[in-house]
Amino acid sequence: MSTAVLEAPAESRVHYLNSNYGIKSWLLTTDHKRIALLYLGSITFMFFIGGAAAVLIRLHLIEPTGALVQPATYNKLFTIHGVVMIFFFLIPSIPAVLGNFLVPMMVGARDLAFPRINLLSWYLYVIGAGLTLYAILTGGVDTGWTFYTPYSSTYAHTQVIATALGVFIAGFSSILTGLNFIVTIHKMRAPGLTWFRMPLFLWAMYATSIIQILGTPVLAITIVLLAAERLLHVGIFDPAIGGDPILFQHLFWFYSHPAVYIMILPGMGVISEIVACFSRKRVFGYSMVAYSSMAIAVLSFLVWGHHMFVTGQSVYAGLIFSVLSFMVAIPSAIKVFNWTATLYKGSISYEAPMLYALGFIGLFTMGGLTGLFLASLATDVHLTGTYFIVAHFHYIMVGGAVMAYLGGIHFWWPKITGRMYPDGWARFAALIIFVGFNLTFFPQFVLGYLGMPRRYAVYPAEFQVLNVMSSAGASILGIGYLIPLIYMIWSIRYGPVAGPNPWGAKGLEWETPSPPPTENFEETPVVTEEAYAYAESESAHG
Amino acid sequence: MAEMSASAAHAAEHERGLRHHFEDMEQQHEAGNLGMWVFLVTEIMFFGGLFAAYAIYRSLYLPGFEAGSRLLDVKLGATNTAVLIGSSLTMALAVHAAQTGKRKALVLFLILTMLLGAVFLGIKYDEYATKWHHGLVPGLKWAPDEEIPGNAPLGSVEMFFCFYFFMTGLHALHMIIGFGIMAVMAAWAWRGKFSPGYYAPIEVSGLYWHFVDIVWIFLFPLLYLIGGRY
Amino acid sequence: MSGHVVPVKIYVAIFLTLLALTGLTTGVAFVDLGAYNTVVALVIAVIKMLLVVLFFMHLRYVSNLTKVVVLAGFFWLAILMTFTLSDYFSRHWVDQPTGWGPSISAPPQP
Amino acid sequence: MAEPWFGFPIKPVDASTTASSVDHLYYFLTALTLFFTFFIFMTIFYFMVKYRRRGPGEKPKGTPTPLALEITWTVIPSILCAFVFTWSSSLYFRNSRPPNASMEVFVVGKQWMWHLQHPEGPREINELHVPVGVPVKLTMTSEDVIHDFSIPVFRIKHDVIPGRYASIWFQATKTGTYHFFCAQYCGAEHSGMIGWVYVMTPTDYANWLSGGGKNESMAQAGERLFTQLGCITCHVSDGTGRGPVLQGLFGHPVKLRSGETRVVDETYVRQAIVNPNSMPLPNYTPIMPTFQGQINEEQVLQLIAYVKSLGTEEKGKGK
Repeated sequence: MSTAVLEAPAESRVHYLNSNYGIKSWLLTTDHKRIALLYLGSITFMFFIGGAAAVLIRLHLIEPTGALVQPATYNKLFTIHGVVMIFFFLIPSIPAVLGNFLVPMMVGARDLAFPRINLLSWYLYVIGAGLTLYAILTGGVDTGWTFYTPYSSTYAHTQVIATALGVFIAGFSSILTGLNFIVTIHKMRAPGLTWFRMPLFLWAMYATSIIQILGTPVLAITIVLLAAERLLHVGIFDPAIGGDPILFQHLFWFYSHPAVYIMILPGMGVISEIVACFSRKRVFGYSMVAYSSMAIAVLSFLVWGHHMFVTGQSVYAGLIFSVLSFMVAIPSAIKVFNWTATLYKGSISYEAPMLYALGFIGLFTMGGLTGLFLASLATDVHLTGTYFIVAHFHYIMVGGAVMAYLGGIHFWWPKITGRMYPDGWARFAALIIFVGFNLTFFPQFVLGYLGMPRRYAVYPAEFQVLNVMSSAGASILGIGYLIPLIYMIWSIRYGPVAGPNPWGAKGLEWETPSPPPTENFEETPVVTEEAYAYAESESAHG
Repeated sequence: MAEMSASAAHAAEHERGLRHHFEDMEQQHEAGNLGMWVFLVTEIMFFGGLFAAYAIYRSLYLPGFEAGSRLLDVKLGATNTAVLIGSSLTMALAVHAAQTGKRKALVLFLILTMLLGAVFLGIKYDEYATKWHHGLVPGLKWAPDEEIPGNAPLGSVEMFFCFYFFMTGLHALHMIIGFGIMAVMAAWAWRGKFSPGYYAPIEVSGLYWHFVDIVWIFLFPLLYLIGGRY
Repeated sequence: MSGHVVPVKIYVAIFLTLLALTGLTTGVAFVDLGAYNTVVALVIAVIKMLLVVLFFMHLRYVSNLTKVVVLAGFFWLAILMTFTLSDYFSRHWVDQPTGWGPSISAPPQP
Repeated sequence: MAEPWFGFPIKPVDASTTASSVDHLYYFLTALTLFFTFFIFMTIFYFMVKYRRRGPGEKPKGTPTPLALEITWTVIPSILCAFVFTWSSSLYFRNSRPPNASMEVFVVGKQWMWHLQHPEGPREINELHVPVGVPVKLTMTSEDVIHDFSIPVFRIKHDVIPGRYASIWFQATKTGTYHFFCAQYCGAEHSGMIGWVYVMTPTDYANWLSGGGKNESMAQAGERLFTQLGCITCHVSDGTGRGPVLQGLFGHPVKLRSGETRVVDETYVRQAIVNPNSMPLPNYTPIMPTFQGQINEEQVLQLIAYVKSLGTEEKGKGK
């Protein structure tokens, strides 16, 4: 890296980080890059809260009789883990941090379409997170992140309303982010940046935003109805007046299934960027990958019933949801094949972001394929509600979304901070996380097949061996997550100066200095070529 | 390689109301308008969840829903529909006044819109009070002292009133928010913030107001009319 | 700025039409049409909505993109409705799979 | 309850007719998963080595995207998915259609225990005794929240939902003692809702049934309730009462006042007891009081058993 040359100008130059100082300049900022950093801080905080709960869960499960806490406390732990990780980490992670930072830069704009709404959405996130933390501190909540009625509406004696309200408010944060991205991508693209010249990250963010816009409001109304029912002791899910608990599940999963694509689609976008950059190739089948993002956005809304195969949903609805669930697997498969093919005849190097990306492809493949077990009716009956679900979900969410998030953070860190982190440590951490992850979650597939139900505070002794293995893996995984936290913070101060484009990457965000100036570009850029023009004589059609 | 365009000198002309990150008023206006429509789509889905639930329960508990519907006052419902349509007209005329640069007319129509909104909420309050009086409020005061038409099962009637209060309550909440927005718009208009070149906030607030009207256009038949009143 | 200015006359005409439709739908509610009462009420509501959306909200005069956005909203609402309702309507089709015999008896002795 | 593989638990015992057929599909899917995972891993690894960067300024040539390739890797997964879907769905359909002459057991879940009752009378808590080789139908409901009755060795489970009946069936193939679980989170002691299935030889089962002393059968208990609650005053067998005749009713279709036709099954009878006015009949005044809150789910089941014992038409006879 030829960073030494650029060192002097980077220090004296005015950029978004040093343009002004003080708490107010951050808390009242409308700069999308600063808001991204506000999100980065708050999301990391929530990640370690959810992570702490996970550590306690795994420690507790070392003993069949429960090593640590009472069952009631255990129930609160897994609920905290689920609620915090899903609503306050995974859903906002890539969109709110990387998306916020990169969408305006990738479209060649000075900011998102609605900067003040962007700031508002961060405040909504903080208020939602605050309410949820308040709920945790004042007795916790024990409904599971799924809030199934009538347990949540009538029988639970914990802070359901405060948590529900927190999720509700965070939902609006998510809606406003999606709204901002949709309008920005539609209306603020730089001259020459046609839809099929956009980086795939933008396609992924666009598809994600569609889901956020169309799905989240349904969760919001469902949660309002749940909270109202809890307050008034009567409501539309109440079996006493003929209410159907399964209706709650319909409405809940109408959002919450597409929501897993809110978590994974942005990750897929990140992977496309990284794989293209480090193999010096245009993403293989660019348009197929772009279309598959849109296909996922639409199909993801048609499959929610596969969470309800054993609830007493009609057999026919089950069949329809099953076949559609198989269909949503196809676009994901297309993406995996295309990423793999991108490597073909490339010039591949192995910096840390690439290791995360390759790890993602492998783990996502496994996570996706194990999803077939759950889309298929006959096997789902046996596997649903067991640790198989837990394993599958974590392969997609931790092996997929979190790996992509970390890969993306490593990839754009020099752009965000202007500094490089120690690549050796980063590669080491990637390896540790990969190994720790598989050790933690692979045994859970077997546990699920053996029939161990999820959300069990104590369990029959026959399941102990696999649980101990899983807990051992979790300790490795936990360390793996701490290493980047340390060297990333270190690098802000002591890392070598990165320069505008340390990876030799393509894309508008790399054509502006690192860290970028407040207005991103000195002049509005004009795009004259397709995305990922790495190779020498790119055959322009694909 | 992307080149830098030499022509983009956005700093030069800062029209009134143009925010710095947009290239021109056209782009800003279109972005704002699109943003509002996208927001309204989220509102469709928000109310949509309730409407879907309503459709399911109505099909399951038809007698109770019809009986509940017949306990509502169709005259008040129809009056409120007319009032809200009237407020939509004044809102549309307000946008018209903004487009043609008539400041006083703009303020007048905004205030008329608020007034009609207030009339709607007043009538709604009266209806709620009546329901309270007759013990038809699930959860808070459920002790119906009226005869249930058709001897329908009480549980299903209660379910109907759950929907009645959730749906009209959320609608009324939207009305109240709209009322606040109109107040701000009227104040800004009075101070002469808008011009034929810059009236996006009025237009966007109008979209919101009309949307709330549309929700009521559906609530009126679903709650008041299709109860077998013949 | 390129906002379309709609003549006041059209606004008033739409307003009067909406009032007339409100009267009509209220009147029809007192006539026995069987199941069609619901259909008529909803059709009139949809017509009223279209009038408001197309004229008061200027959807007639704006870009195709906005129209697509609105259509997407209704399309997704339709997804929510049809898929949820499909469960409820098909539950009774084979609630009990055929073949349950009288099962109050003791199991057959070997 | 696992079959160890070199001392390592990897597969649950299969103890029902359903289990092995589900396992075959499971093995196929596992093979599919392993194949594609290896394929992707190996391809990536091969490319990683073969096309590693050899110099800093290296610029690879672009490769075109052949449409045929894209179509191939879209079509092949689609065919595989269609195949698995067909296999799985036919299996699911088959498994949800039990053979005739099933024996029936009633299950009520409540926080945090399982109440099970045999028609002949014996009641159990967190235990289920069944004979081997006989199809058993479980009719299940909940007193409070959603539970889920799961028997891994039989590869079956179903949610147990308040206010309605769910049913599953199995035919055990191996005698032994196996776990059943609550597999839907239901509150503080969720993980304590575990019980045992005792699969016995028919002789042992017969002994067990008769060993409990003089048991009142469910139908008898239901008949006692029928008198106690005063149902008998209106539902008179000769048709002169204010309520419909119940003799020979079960399993027949009835026409409701709304024009809808419903078959009198467990769910119907339950609804008729707890919420009679929700489904008025054409020739009767809806005067029956609701029994919601006055009797518990187990008593409802006893009444159902009684109504059933008044005569059914054998629906499956023609098959």
